Amino acid sequence: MVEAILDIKDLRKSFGALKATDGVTLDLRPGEIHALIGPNGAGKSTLIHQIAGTLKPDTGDIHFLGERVNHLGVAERARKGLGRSFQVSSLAPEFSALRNVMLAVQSKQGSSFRFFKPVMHDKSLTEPAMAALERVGLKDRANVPAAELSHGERRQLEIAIALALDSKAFLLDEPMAGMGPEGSRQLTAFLDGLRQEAPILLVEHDMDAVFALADRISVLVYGRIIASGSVDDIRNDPEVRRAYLGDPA
Amino acid sequence: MKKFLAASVAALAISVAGVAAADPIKVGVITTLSGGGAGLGVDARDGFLLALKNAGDAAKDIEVVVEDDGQKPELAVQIADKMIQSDQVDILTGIIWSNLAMAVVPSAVAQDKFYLSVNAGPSPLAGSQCHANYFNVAYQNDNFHEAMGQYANETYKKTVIMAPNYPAGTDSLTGFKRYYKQELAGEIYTQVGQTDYAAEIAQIRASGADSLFIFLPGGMGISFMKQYAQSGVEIPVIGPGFSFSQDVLPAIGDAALGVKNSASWSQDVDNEASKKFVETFQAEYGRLPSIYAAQAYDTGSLIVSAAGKASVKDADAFRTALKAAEFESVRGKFSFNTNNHPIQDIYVREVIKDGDVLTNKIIATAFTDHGDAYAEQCALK
Amino acid sequence: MQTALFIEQLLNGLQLGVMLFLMAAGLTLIFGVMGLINLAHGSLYMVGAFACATVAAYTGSFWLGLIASLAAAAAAGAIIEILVIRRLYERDHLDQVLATFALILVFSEGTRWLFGSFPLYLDIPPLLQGTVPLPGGSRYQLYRLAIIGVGVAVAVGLFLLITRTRLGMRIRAGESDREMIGALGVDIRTLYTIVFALGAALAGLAGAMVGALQSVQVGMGEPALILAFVVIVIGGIGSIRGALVGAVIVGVVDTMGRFLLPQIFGLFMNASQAGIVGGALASMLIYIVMAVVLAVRPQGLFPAAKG
Amino acid sequence: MMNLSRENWVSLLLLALLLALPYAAIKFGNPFYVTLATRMAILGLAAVGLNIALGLGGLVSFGHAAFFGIGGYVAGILASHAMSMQPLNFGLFTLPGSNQMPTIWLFAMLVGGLLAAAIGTISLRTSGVYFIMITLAFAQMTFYFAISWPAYGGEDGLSILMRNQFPGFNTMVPLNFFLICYGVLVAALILFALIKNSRFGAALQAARQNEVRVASVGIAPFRIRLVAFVLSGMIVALAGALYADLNRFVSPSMLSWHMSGEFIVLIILGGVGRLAGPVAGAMLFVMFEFLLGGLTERWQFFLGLVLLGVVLFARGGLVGLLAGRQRHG
Repeated sequence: MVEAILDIKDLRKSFGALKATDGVTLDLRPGEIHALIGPNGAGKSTLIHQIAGTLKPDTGDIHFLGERVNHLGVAERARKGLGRSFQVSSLAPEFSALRNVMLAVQSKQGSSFRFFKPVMHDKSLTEPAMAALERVGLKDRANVPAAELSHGERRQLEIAIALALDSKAFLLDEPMAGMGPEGSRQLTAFLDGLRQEAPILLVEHDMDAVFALADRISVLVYGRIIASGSVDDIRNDPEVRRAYLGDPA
Repeated sequence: MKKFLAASVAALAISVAGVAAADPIKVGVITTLSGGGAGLGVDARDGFLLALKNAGDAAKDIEVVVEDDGQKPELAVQIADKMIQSDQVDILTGIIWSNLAMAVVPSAVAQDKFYLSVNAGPSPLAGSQCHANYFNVAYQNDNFHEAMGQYANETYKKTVIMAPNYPAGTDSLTGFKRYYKQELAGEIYTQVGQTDYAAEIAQIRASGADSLFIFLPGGMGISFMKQYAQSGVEIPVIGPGFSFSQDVLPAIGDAALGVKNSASWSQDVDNEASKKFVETFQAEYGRLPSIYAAQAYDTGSLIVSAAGKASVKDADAFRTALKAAEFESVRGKFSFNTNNHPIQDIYVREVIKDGDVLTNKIIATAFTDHGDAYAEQCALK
Repeated sequence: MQTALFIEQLLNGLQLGVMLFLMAAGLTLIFGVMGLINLAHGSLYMVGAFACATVAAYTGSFWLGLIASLAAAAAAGAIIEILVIRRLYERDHLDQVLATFALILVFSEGTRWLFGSFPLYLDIPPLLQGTVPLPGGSRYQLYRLAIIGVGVAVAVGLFLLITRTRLGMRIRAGESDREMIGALGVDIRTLYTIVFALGAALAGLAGAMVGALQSVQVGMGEPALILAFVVIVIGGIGSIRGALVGAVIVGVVDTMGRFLLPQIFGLFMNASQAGIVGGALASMLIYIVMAVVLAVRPQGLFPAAKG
Repeated sequence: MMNLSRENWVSLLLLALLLALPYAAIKFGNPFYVTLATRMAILGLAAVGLNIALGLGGLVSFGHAAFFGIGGYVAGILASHAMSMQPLNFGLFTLPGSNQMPTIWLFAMLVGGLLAAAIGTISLRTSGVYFIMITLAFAQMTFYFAISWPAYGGEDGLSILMRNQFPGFNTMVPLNFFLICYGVLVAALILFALIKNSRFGAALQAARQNEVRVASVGIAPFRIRLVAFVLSGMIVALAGALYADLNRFVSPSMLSWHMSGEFIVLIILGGVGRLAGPVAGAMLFVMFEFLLGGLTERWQFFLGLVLLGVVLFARGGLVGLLAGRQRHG
């Protein structure tokens, strides 16, 4: 059996009486896209927050690259190689696309406590950042402030940032949201190739994309994984159809 | 608390009487005309200008520049620099507060200017840092407290004493204790700028004292007296004259009645100079003068007297003329000690109601020809 | 005697706390509903005191003055809300700080312009003069007890207002979701003006009541403002309950610190030095308490239930 | 050299103006303006320091007077010990006083930096309004401490009888002292410009714009901000030391919250986060204070109105007016 990159065991998190995460166990293996789907309010965001480190689980374990990371903060997990994109895009709005990516390159290289050398003249920052932008097709928009990018471009920029971090795993929270059909198609093709670099935990509502991309799918309902398996398994699972796809069967 | 940045340079250039003939004297008055302490500065300025006005022709060669320090030391320093460098004044005066005086005086006298204090008399300037060009026409800071200590020593057996926790406050209690040899029922330090004294009043009530000495200048004294009067504590209050001066009495109201306080002057001092001062002050400004006005008035008179004897350009002669102190003081007797600080009588006054107006009345003399404790530390002879 | 003194000091602490609560409640309410930090709150406190002193001097009635203080502070609050504050809700905190700092300058200097530099006179109404006996043989000032009473009444009133009335419902809605309340069809601009005026009136009431105990002068609001900040930081910004708890903590700690620290230091140094050292420490004590609270709970004791 | 942007032209122009002012003052026989120019340079320096935290980092500190005052007190205390030849006694070790500016500056920055580290460690756990109020409260704490601690003058403050010395200059000559302050100001501006464009500056500015983003690329915002806060405190402390030497006096009023407010005002008047914003703000403010103060004792009333106008309607400040909107590369 291949060792999982990201391994989550029996994760639990409650807000008062609400069990937002109720014993979730799932893993992410090299080379795969593991899609996490579920209706609104199923607890997907809460789960992502715990994996990324913004929320602390009540109990359970999160292992990343074989190391228990429960106690680590967001920044530390990111440095270990957990690349993330946000449901609502989260960028430094005044910075250009390039500078947004450069920030990730800078973090990857280590210290941010360098006070004198101008970053814009630092090829070790600009070149990798440019390369990442080129991969997501934003090279021409490199000098546009993030605030002025279109919705779709911002999603692409988030992916570029995750790429620049040289991530060992990607945590993508609804990367297709708000994209037009053409953009979705392009991004789908891009993610398809990306899985070879690092596995992707994909939270997505666009079922076409999910069924086209996913190697495995897990279904989250009321904080619990009710089913997990291949695309076909899930498509045909009666419980999933009832609980999630709204099938009256 | 003090206000933001305080007004600077409210240049009220007042040429008292025409253009000078021979050797005019230029006097810079730096005082507090805005902010919480403005009342004192306004009185000092008015008193000073009145002295020059009353002197008539004798003051015609004296030119005055007045500016507002907003009770901020750095602003006072800036104004002093400006007056010395740009206005080229010969004499500086007018500062009310000790901390401002400490900021301005040493460097002003080091630049060969004369400084005449209308109010502040911090101990370093009377002792180790005394200077031939620095004359204090008011008092050394400890004087009024010493007088109250002397009075309490004769009158009471067990006093509780209280002052804000800052240098003037600790000096005050030190000065009091220098002459008070009976039992102390307690020694309370309050916060500077404190507005509520409930905790202290409770302690005073519990202290079993037969008298209470307070030094709480400005708004602190007003707040304390109002709260004290309401607390039902009957222990009599004594203190230096600052908290019961003419400028604050209306705000305290009847709560101040009967308080014994010390001062070197009171409006009922029996001499011609004082009578003329009070009369002309009331006529000119429509209010009773405070002790700050009286001291500033004396300062003005002193300058006029010295100007009649020597040219300010001849520093040695002018210094000698100042030191002689041959002017009609509203305090009656007035002369300078070796350290250029006053030797004078200090009275005990009581707050009374004269018709509808609260004012002070002299009831005793605490000291006759009193100097200060720091003169021997001063190198001047 | 020691016990009696102790009780008296506790009451003093409580009374100071109640005053601070009146200031802090307005500040925290305005922050909770509008997300605005208002440095000029101390100026409204001053407006209340000046209005009370002026009207009391003209009419001879403290009670008319008290009404005037409420009216004047509420009016001043409503006016600056409409002219200035309203433009700041969407701005960042930096702009809010600056603009309300500018308002302090305008209020302070404007008041000095109108009333001069000398402090005004305001006395306790005859009805509330005198003292009442305390258990243990000591006596306590009636007026201060009355202040405690008013503070408790205001706290209860605010609680009822927020939980039981239509206005309160809207305020709560405004706290949890600013957009939603607009969607509910509530006139949000009017609501904000009302909340601001309400906060201002509370500050004005505090100013008027304290004015009878202290000197009514320009700048009197600033120390009260800073203490109120400490209160709401400890209590949790946006929480009325936090403001109440924080105010009582600050009031009692400050009073007890001033009372007890010099005595504690007196155990191992002479009285004069103990007074100075104890006093110095007492003046910093509430800030130390604040630092400790924040080190443990960065959002204060009662973090407002927001996002 | 690279092409100068319009903003850099404005910065150079302002600096040239400030440099020219004292020479013009002496030429036209009004030496007092040298003092005013020195005041502008020092307040400008303090505002440059605050601008690192506030402009780049978005940390609205309402307590920078604490660092300003501490710097002033370091200068005053070292100078008074140098005067009295009594070393400072710290129990474990003693330290001789000093009247040499470089030594004093070093200590002012050291002590200011330590204080900033302590205050920052607690304050930076919070954000937004909490941060504003906590920094204010800590500054009040140092203010009350300075007032009630009797050793160095308390409320009365501490005089520096002779202005401290700088090798090769007679600092009592006002123009010389101005040039020293001006030199420090220029050095600080260069430092600010370097930091702004550095990796550290990138992380700091990004943390202002989007804290979550910075953390999720693996940079902990807390540490970045703490370092910025400390740097900022050190520069402001240095300004405080110079201010003490300008007035030859230091007192708790340097620690008052009005001072903190004034620093923010300087930055806003000049333009937030702009290189020359603090300098423009300081020049404008000192002129305003001097000229309007000459016209009316009520000048603060009008200052308040002007400030309101700037905040509500002219957000870019003076530099924004002259150089147009900020460009981010």
